[in-house]
Amino acid sequence: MTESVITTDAVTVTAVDKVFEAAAGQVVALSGIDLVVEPGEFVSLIGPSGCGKSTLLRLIADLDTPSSGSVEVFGTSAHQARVDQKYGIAFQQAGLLPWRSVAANIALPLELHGSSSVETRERVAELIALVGLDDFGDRYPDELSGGMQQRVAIARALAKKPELLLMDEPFGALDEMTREYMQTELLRISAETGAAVVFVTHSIPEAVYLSDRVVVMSPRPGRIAAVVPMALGSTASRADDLREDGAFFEMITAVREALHGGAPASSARGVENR
Amino acid sequence: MTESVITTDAVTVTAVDKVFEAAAGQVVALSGIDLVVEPGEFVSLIGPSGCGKSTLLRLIADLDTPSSGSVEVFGTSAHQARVDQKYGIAFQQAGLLPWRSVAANIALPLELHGSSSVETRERVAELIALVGLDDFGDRYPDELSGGMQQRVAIARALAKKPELLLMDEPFGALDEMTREYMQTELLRISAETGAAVVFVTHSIPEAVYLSDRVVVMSPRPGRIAAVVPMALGSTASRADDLREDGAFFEMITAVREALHGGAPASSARGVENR
Amino acid sequence: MTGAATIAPPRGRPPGAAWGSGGTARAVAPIVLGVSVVAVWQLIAGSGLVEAYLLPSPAAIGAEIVEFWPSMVSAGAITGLNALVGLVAGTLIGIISALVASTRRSLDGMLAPIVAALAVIPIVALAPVLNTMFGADSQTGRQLIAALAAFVPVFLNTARGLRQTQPVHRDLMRSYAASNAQIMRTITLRTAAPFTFTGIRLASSLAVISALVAEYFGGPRGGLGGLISTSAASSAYPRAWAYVVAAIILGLAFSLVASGLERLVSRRR
Amino acid sequence: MQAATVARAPSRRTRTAPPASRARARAWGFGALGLAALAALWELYKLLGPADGLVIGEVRVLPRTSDLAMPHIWETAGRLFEPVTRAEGARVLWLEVAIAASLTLGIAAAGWIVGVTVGLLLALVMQRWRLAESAALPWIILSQTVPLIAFAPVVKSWGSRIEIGAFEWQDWMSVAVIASYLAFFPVAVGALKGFQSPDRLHLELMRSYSVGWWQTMRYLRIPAAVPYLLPALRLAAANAVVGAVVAEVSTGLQGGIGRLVIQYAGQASGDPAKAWAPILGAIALGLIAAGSVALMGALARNYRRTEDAS
Amino acid sequence: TTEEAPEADSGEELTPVTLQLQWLPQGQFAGYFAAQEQGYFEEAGLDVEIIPSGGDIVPQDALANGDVDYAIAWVPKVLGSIEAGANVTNIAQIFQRSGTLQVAWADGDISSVADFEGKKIGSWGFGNEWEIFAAMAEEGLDASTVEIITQDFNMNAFLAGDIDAAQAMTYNEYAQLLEAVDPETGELYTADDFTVISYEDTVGAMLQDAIWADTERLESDADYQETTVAFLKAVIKGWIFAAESPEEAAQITIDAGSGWGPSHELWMVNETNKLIWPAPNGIGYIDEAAFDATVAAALSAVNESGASLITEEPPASAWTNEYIEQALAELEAEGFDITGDSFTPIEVELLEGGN
Ligand SMILES: Nc1ncnc2c1ncn2[C@@H]1O[C@H](COP(=O)(O)OP(=O)(O)OP(=O)(O)O)[C@@H](O)[C@H]1O
Ligand SMILES: Nc1ncnc2c1ncn2[C@@H]1O[C@H](COP(=O)(O)OP(=O)(O)OP(=O)(O)O)[C@@H](O)[C@H]1O
Ligand SMILES: Cc1ncc(C[n+]2csc(CCO)c2C)c(N)n1
Ligand SMILES: [Mg+2]
Ligand SMILES: [Mg+2]
Repeated sequence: MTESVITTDAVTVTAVDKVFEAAAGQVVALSGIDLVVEPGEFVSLIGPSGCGKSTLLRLIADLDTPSSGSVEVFGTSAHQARVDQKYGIAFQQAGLLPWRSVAANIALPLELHGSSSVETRERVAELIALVGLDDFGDRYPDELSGGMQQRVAIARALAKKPELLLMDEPFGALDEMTREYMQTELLRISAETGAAVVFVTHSIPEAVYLSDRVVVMSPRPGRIAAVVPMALGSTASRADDLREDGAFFEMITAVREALHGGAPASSARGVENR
Repeated sequence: MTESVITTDAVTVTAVDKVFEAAAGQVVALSGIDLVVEPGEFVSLIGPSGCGKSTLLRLIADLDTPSSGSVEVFGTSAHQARVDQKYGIAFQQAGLLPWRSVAANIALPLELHGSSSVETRERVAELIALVGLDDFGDRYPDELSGGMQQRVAIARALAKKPELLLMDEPFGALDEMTREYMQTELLRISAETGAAVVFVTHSIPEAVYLSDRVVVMSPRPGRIAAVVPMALGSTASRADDLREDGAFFEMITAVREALHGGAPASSARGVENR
Repeated sequence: MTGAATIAPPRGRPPGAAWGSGGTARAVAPIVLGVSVVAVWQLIAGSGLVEAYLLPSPAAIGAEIVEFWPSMVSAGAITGLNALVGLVAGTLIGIISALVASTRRSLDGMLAPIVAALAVIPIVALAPVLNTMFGADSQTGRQLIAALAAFVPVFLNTARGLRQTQPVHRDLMRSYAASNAQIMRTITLRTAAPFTFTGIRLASSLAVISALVAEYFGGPRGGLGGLISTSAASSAYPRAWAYVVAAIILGLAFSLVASGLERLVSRRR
Repeated sequence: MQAATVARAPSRRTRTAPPASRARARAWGFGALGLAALAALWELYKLLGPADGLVIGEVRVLPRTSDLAMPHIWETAGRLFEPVTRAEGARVLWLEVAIAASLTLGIAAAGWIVGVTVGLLLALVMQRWRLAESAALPWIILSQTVPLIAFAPVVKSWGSRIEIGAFEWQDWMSVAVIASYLAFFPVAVGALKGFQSPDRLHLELMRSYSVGWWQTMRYLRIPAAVPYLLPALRLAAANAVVGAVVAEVSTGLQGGIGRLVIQYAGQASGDPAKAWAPILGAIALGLIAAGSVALMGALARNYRRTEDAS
Repeated sequence: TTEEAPEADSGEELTPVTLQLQWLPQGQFAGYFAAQEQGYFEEAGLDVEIIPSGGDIVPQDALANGDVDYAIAWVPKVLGSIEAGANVTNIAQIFQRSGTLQVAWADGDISSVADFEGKKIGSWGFGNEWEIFAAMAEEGLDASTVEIITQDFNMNAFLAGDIDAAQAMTYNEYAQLLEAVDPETGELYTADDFTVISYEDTVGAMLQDAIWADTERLESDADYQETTVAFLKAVIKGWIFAAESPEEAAQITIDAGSGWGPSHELWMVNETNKLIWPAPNGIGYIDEAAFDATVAAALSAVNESGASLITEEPPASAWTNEYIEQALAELEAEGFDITGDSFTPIEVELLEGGN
């Protein structure tokens, strides 16, 4: 849909550290992160809880600033990219405004940046169709299922036709079956819009199913442990039956092993308390 | 651990229907359910949201009563089984009492049924060790991670040495990695206690990894669509590396296909809104 | 200080507690209770067990209500107007102060002891002083008392509501590079609104009762409070009770309207 | 890009929390500053404001600045340290107020205890029987729209005819009853809300343990109600003080702060600063009452673990 | 003194009696406190408890309800209560004169009741306003021609100019004015600053502090009758004491809990004495003409909402001189001066703030 000419990387993270000052002392959330995301590429971040996935995403979104190192988005600073609305973002909680209808929620970023109301109305209709909620424009969030809410959040993130989509466990709160369905939908939508996606998840099958590359992170301090390219063909052409494919299971195993530190996973990991 | 002599089935559900009276009319949550769970057997219930998994579990627990049909637990009525504390139960949310320490939470069912305080103390120490929380007895739930909370909930469910454990998506709120870890822990614990388990889940890999049999349910009205026996060896001996085993992936595919109505799953399921 | 003044806005009943066929019984129950209490009261008062002089019967009170209806309406209008002015003023001041307090922790801290003091101050203590400050020939002192009474719950609830903005909404607005004014308008105020309206509901009946009690301590005549006291002072107890009934109706009207507004605002959140 | 390396704290979580003792010291500091600002505002307005106040149309929106209407802060404060009257042996004013306040505090405490007991019982009954809740709750809410000042003489009169054996009704008890009338309400409503607050999950857990109403109450509903109960008890304490003062004024009970309110209000024409003394006393009293309940709440810390820190 | 001593020597056992005042303890009630403090009640075989009242206690209702044995109240207010069903009887008209004033500024334009028209007139309400309406009726003014403002416990509304003329008792609120500082001079106000209209000089005057007793018990209870006479005798002795020793009486009321300063208290006792003494027919004697005048005024006066205080003549039981006559006769026989012919008020200097 948005096929603008892009000459630079979508995201360039260079030597980024992030240290939080907490009551108990300093927390090194990220250390020495280098990452490049190409335009149109689908990259997942995976890793155990607390390894800094959300922190990294928030740095890219300029919701937080790195302690050192730099983050560039489409060749400008993350800050400029935010001001220029170069990205759309979605979180684990859909974060819809409960007092706004579906259409009004999707229209929010447009309204805030002064689109004319005719423009807004047309774009919202387009987006509602894109995420398959045609008859639900006048509904309110509390009348929607979790999956539908997430679709509204995705539509909202796409409202300004961003070339970069940032998603922090957007399907984390959904049940497994709805989740699989939403994954397939997301692949379709990202193919239609051609946007690059940085996608945070806890789920190995999800990361494998969706991504061109899976970035595996390790905690304390958050580092990139491995980057696993997916040998599953173009994301645009993936369909549900891929989930029962041998290659799929192989990729799952590859990511699992990267996650467990190269060695095959075993249950003898000591009494780690989580 | 509890190796009492059992002569009857753990659970016998016979021709059960459950109809709810809702404001909008009647909801048939379950229809014609027949199910037998053997002593020591691990049975998972899987199916799309709203297919009646929780309802069925609640009927077994006598938290609700069937509209018709009968539920027996260890040869007595579900009601009598509840009064006799024949089962332990755990839910998706750990449901710990926030004002009680870990030890006091585990002690609750014992206190309520008038165990002596010495007895209680000993049993609690045993349970804390069983779920691997040795140094955490004096902590409060808000100081624990989600996984640790669920372990407390499991310990609490085991307090009265039940021969039946009912679990409704106990790991549904955990992140994927903790979840896998907890699954392995659960297998160990259920092997140690020898209790039968009825386990509700949304996750196919989870059901496959844990169960002797997977009961696949279909919605509107809730029915048992298929019962898939797992060909993966005894649950007691399963370990984390099973997850990267070919047989494991096969079983996953088998359950997936049962879930999708026998035919291989495809993405062309229409615009179902969830 | 007065935490329960910040009683959370009503939420739905937990599931499983649906209104079934028992709904009618529950709707009728308060009426049945009310009617039976009045009936027993009438029986006791009518039996001669207690002097009518001491305990006027509901029938006698009813007769007074009928006879003095026009006077009740005009007195209710005076007291009601005072309460309304106070409620509106107290609400505005409460919202504005809460907004001010939400900007800086220091301002919040500075307001805290003043609000705490206002929350425990007995109206009777303040009324004579306010009459001197604002003039005994005007309703201002009474309106101010109603405003002070209304201020406290509105302030506390609004301040609480202003702290309820969800982090996810704040992140979202930042991702839109929204201005502070836009954030305030789209998120902060809207999130706080249901809490503010809960405060207004609590404030509504407080405003009425405060405006009424303030009439006991000087000022122009004609309000319900003055009439209750005058009737009681001349031993016209049935009439005093009739005015009390009018006061209850007035308070009820205020709180019903406020509850309605609250429900309207907190329907979606 | 360089600017991006300056650590900013946009999210709530990143705000570093100072240690509790420092935070408390700061809170007191700001509080004192707030009161000082109020005093300064008072004096500044008194200095600059029009003598007859600001009248817009017919309405005086800002008060008069005469000494009669707004005595100087220092006069009010200084008056506290002068004798009540010229009479021989007259106490110093603050002491007189403090003595009266302690009597009122005792009465309010009695009213609070009665109110809390009644409130809890009502909440228990309403929790137990849905129908009782439907029947009683609207009336309980309605009860607070009744101008209780109208009932003070009635309560006193009814009370005075109670005499059971050696027990004889005392006038202060009428005042305590009226105080309890204001105190019971937040407790009844708050406790009911608290009793109804446990999740369905917890209720089903208790059911799975096959325990009855009372044990569910004891192990689940009552502990779960604590976070609702504490603010209710605090509000009840403040209400009890207000109710006690109002009732003292109304029934003319001797010795309490209410009595001083009328008495000194009567002397305000010649001694304007004096009238503020019982007002300050009443405020202090309310703060002490509410504060002591808040202290009690500190003991129940474990029952408030889920309370949000806001 | 209320110990159970059944059938003990009746000369030693005191009869418990309760007396309801109509306000806080103060010089207005000096005679009762003096009778208490000087032991007159005890000598009369009575154990008297004096109960002050506050904002909302209606003394005659406390009496009618049986809460107390005797009550002090103004006649017009009690007439209203009697018509509402209170069964009480005036047994002693302690105040012979009305002590109500209407005070205006000397440099203002009110110099008589006739000037009230169109003005803001202060009153305490609670039944204290009937003298105003009665006096206005005589001038052809009805209540709707003035705006009545309820005064609170002090004179600030008048001093601040909110009302044009304030209601004041000679013994209390008038003194409050003379104890206040004139912000213009920095000195206390003086009598010259005010125009004082005394209702005693108008036809609106109504009888004030009287002692009321329970009518039924008076009719049927011989002990009560006996107690009544004994009570009245002691009260009269108390008032004689107050007339003779105002300073001591003032100190007694202060000790009894009056919160006023000595100068104000002494002023109050002195001014109260002036309302009682001289009493040509003997203190407490009810002058039928004065009572009828009060009834007539109560029947004729109409307030701003069109209501009258009473609509019909009170029953004969509303007053009786039977007991006061008996008390006076006995006291006269004992050599007491019951008319106060020789009464001379003292001069009292008021100090700032009533201190
Ligand atoms: N605002 C903050 N202040 C202090 N520490 C923080 C803050 N935000 C994150 N952290 C810490 O930084 C680390 C990384 O957090 P982050 O939320 O990025 O992890 P995550 O990988 O997203 O975890 P999860 O999978 O649980 O979402 C954690 O140790 C966390 O406690
Ligand atoms: N108390 C109730 N009243 C009315 N309908 C109910 C009630 N409980 C469940 N239902 C309905 O019964 C059906 C089955 O519900 P149930 O909770 O058992 O499904 P589930 O399989 O557990 O779903 P999920 O996976 O979302 O937990 C649903 O349609 C639900 O709406
Ligand atoms: C609120 C209030 N109510 C009544 C009175 C009237 N009153 C009762 S006793 C008495 C004699 C003088 O003090 C007077 C005038 C008042 N002053 N203030
Ligand atoms: Mg995260
Ligand atoms: Mg379920």
